[in-house]
Amino acid sequence: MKRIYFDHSATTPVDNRVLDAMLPYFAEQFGNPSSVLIEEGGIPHKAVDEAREKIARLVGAEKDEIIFTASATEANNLAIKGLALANRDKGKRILFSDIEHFSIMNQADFMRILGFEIDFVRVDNYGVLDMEDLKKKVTDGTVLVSVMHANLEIGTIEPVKEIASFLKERGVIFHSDGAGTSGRIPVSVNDLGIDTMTISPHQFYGPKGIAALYLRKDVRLASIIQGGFQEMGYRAGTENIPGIVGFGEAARLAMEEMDERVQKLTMLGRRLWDGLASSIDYLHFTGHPKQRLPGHVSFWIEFVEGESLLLWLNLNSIASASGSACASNMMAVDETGLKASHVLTAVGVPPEICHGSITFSLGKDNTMDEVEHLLSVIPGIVKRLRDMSPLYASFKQQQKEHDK
Amino acid sequence: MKRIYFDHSATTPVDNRVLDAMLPYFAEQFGNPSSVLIEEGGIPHKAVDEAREKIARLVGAEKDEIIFTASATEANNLAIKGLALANRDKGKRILFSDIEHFSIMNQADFMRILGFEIDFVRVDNYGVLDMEDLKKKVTDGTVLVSVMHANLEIGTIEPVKEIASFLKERGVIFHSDGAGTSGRIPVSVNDLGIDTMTISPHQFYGPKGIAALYLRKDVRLASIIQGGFQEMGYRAGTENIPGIVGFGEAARLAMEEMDERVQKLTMLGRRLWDGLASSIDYLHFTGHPKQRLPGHVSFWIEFVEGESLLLWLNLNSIASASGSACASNMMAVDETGLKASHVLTAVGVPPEICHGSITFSLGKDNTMDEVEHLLSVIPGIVKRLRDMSPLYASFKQQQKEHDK
Amino acid sequence: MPGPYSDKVMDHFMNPRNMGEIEDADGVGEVGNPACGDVMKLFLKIENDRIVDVKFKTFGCGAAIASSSMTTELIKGKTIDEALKLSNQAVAEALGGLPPAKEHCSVLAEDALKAALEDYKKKKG
Amino acid sequence: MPGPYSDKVMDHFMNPRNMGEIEDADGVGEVGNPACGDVMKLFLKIENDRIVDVKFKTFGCGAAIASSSMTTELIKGKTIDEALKLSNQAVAEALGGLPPAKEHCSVLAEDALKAALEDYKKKKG
Ligand SMILES: Cc1ncc(COP(=O)(O)O)c(C=O)c1O
Ligand SMILES: Cc1ncc(COP(=O)(O)O)c(C=O)c1O
Repeated sequence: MKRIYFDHSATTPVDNRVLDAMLPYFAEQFGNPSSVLIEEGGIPHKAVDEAREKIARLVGAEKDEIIFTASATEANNLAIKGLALANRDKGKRILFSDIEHFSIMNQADFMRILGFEIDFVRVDNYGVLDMEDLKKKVTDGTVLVSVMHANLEIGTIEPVKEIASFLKERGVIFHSDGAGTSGRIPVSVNDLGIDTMTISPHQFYGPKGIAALYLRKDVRLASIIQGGFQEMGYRAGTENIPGIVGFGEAARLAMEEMDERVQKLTMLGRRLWDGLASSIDYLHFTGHPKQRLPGHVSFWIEFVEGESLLLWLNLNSIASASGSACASNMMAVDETGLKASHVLTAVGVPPEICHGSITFSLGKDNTMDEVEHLLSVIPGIVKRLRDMSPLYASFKQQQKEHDK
Repeated sequence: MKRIYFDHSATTPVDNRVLDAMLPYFAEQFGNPSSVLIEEGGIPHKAVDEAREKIARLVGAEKDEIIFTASATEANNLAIKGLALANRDKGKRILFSDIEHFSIMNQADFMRILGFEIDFVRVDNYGVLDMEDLKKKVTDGTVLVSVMHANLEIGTIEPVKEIASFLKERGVIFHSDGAGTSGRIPVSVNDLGIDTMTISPHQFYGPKGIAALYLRKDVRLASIIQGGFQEMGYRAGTENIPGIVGFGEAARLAMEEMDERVQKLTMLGRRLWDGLASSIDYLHFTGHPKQRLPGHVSFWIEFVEGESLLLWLNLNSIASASGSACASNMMAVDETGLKASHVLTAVGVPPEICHGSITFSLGKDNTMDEVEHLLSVIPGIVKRLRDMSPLYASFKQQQKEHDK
Repeated sequence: MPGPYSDKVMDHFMNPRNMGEIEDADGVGEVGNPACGDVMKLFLKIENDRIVDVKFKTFGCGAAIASSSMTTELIKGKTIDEALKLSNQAVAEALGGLPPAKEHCSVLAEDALKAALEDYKKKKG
Repeated sequence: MPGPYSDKVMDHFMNPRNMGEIEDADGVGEVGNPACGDVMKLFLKIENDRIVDVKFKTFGCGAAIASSSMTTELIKGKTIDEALKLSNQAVAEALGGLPPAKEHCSVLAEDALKAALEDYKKKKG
């Protein structure tokens, strides 16, 4: 059976139009853009320039506000480390939201070695940042705050504009990880009022191995990778030309097809949400019901373990993701890392029952038939797993006794 | 006229066999290798594994001693920062050779901010590390030494094995930047005895945007980019799958065709060297005459400015590189960065006359006809530029008076 | 499909052996690993010191389900003494190996078996 | 070919105007920028306060050669007063612009011209 890919939060396939744009830059226009004085360097140099322009346009920025990196992870590292180091005269205190991605969260130790202090801002049960908690925690000496634009595990879109406006008043620098939003929903860095934002093309049909950090003009940033004079000195290393060109083309297509894609995803997502709600009991949606990414449906099911559900969906040709500890730490070297997702814990799902979390993230090429197929197979899988579960058995037993 | 590419030190075209190997991983096998539980993740996961194996084999390492990065620059940054931070209990003193690439050199300021002390080890006029100076400068508290395997501007191959053996005795960690050697000449990390080595596939017909750091087992390394659990925790971020696959294939081909390539380059390089020596007066070769990269010929010419020579060669369809300050800093934002190459200065070329430096770096697909063509056009260009030079005029004048 | 699980694990995950409950079990063991969320329950029917029937119910990941299933196969028909000798390594091996992060699942299966035998001894007095 | 230099710069680099020396020049100016290694030498033939002939020799990069060449074109036939008003910006503009890192080359050309005129005045006494 043809695979049904509902895991666009993990990554997306490269659009064929994007790949076509990249192809000339491997074997033909292979030159080093730093070699501007020879013909071989000229065309790649221009290609990088044009791609930068397209990406800037996607998020409403200027061309020279875009810094290429190898991944969203690197962009997040450049933002946190680079902003903190370059502005450390302003303070040593950094705040992360409780639901940041690992590529923000796991910098905490390194930042502490550099002499910074990290504190965390709470979210509510929908995963929305708690503004009161933020206001309390932005004390004097706070130099930097990082709140992602949208969380890819639970789909919630954060009130970034409101946060930015508060932080601007307080003179605090604001980084937002836009890996889940830019290229997926309309993003305007000026409207949002952020200082830096991560942009990740493999989340919108662009290639892996390339990403960018938007850096507002006249915000100071230190580099974390030093060397040659590429990327205005913010990030050294010979450019990944095909990657950059593909990124640019993916950005152009995302902008051109944005409305169409969002509309379709909204519709498919709504059907999926409603279908699940009506066919599976003891199912709990995660994230905000309205302020969420289109085509993103996430939930956990009582008495169903996430990895098993994911494996059964996979056997039924459906690709999904699970925040289940077992699933997401599968490749850990040992079991010490087996913790329930910090995101689910942060939104108040009790750790002992959140192992059934599943995320369906739809993409531009999914169809209603695929959604209907998913809805037709999932109840059977859930039943099967519950029938195996000793927890469900005793719950049913209790229920029976209660009903008497 | 067909272009003649003699700038393989800057970058190389992707081999078509490499590109073919990469192609399935953009739009078809696009999955995220971290998603091991779904079918989409399985094949990319395996592909990364196999590529890692091929790269390990190229340098005689074990598979789990290879850490992927986005560039040689990043690998050099990971090595210096990561080794220094993870081993700072051993000391705070770091030594660089005087001719390291910018991606080592320009880390000095950052390392000083982290509390390290940087000192530099001299090279002789051939660019070979001065062992006596090294021995003098490895004092107590020296934690790390970085000496590149070969310099791509002057072609000299460093006595890395000798350096490694001395440093091992002294318990000092040794990083060697192999961007100029691995994939080009036979490299065995165990024979050399180094602790870490940078490997850069766009230097041997692999893609840009991907590189690796070899890390000897049980050498401690800190990460500089934190996030997910990729690369055994040493370097986070979703993997650049096509890049990694292409890197693996380029490594396999380099190993398979190594002897053939080296032999051809040695022969072409020798002809080019001899041809230049016999047809252009006041030409000075740079680097070591024997201990050098095959197919690499570098020199400077009195009374000829490098950028102008390079531009004229380019107009004659020949791509080369110049260490000329004007050429290599072309894209600087202003003229403050206009300094003669630190490499040429280090090998004793007087800064005021080293502006004529040119590097020809040949590749596997170059031909003897191309070499002969170069040799046929370069004397005319040199004459033309000298005729324009007021320096040459007064030199000739002096000579005439002297001869009288 | 290449994946972290062996074919054996996937087979037992998809077609678990001896899944269910024994109403009048002679020994029942229930163990759980709260860190990972797995819960295993093993039911034994014992006659003349021999395990004549065994069933399990498991809430857990693929490795947990496969480990439970494999354990029931390995002990069915065995004497109590023989069953007590079953190690988690044996379970993992019989499954063609488990990923490092999943080895605790076979430990859990061993623990469930021990708990059920304990329960049997206690009940027997 | 897209590159850092304008077509005008490349034209003057490839076909420099007024390259050479004037044996019996009325004014000669030689200036150099040791940081970059450019050296420019300008020869003027002056009659009735008017530049009737001009030649240059330059050791330097593309921008340096083009700036020298363009300067000779711009001042040929001009009076000394007119020539003294020539700014480096005018040279760069006439060349269709120079990359930021190369702007000093046009300054060098202006300096060479000033030096040559200075020399002329000195010689004239
Ligand atoms: C919100 C967010 N930021 C950053 C990342 C890191 O992206 P990458 O692994 O491509 O570097 C992810 C990955 O899924 C993410 O969800
Ligand atoms: C010796 C050496 N190391 C490192 C680098 C950096 O390589 P990249 O720009 O691909 O990161 C270079 C670049 O030419 C180099 O010559």
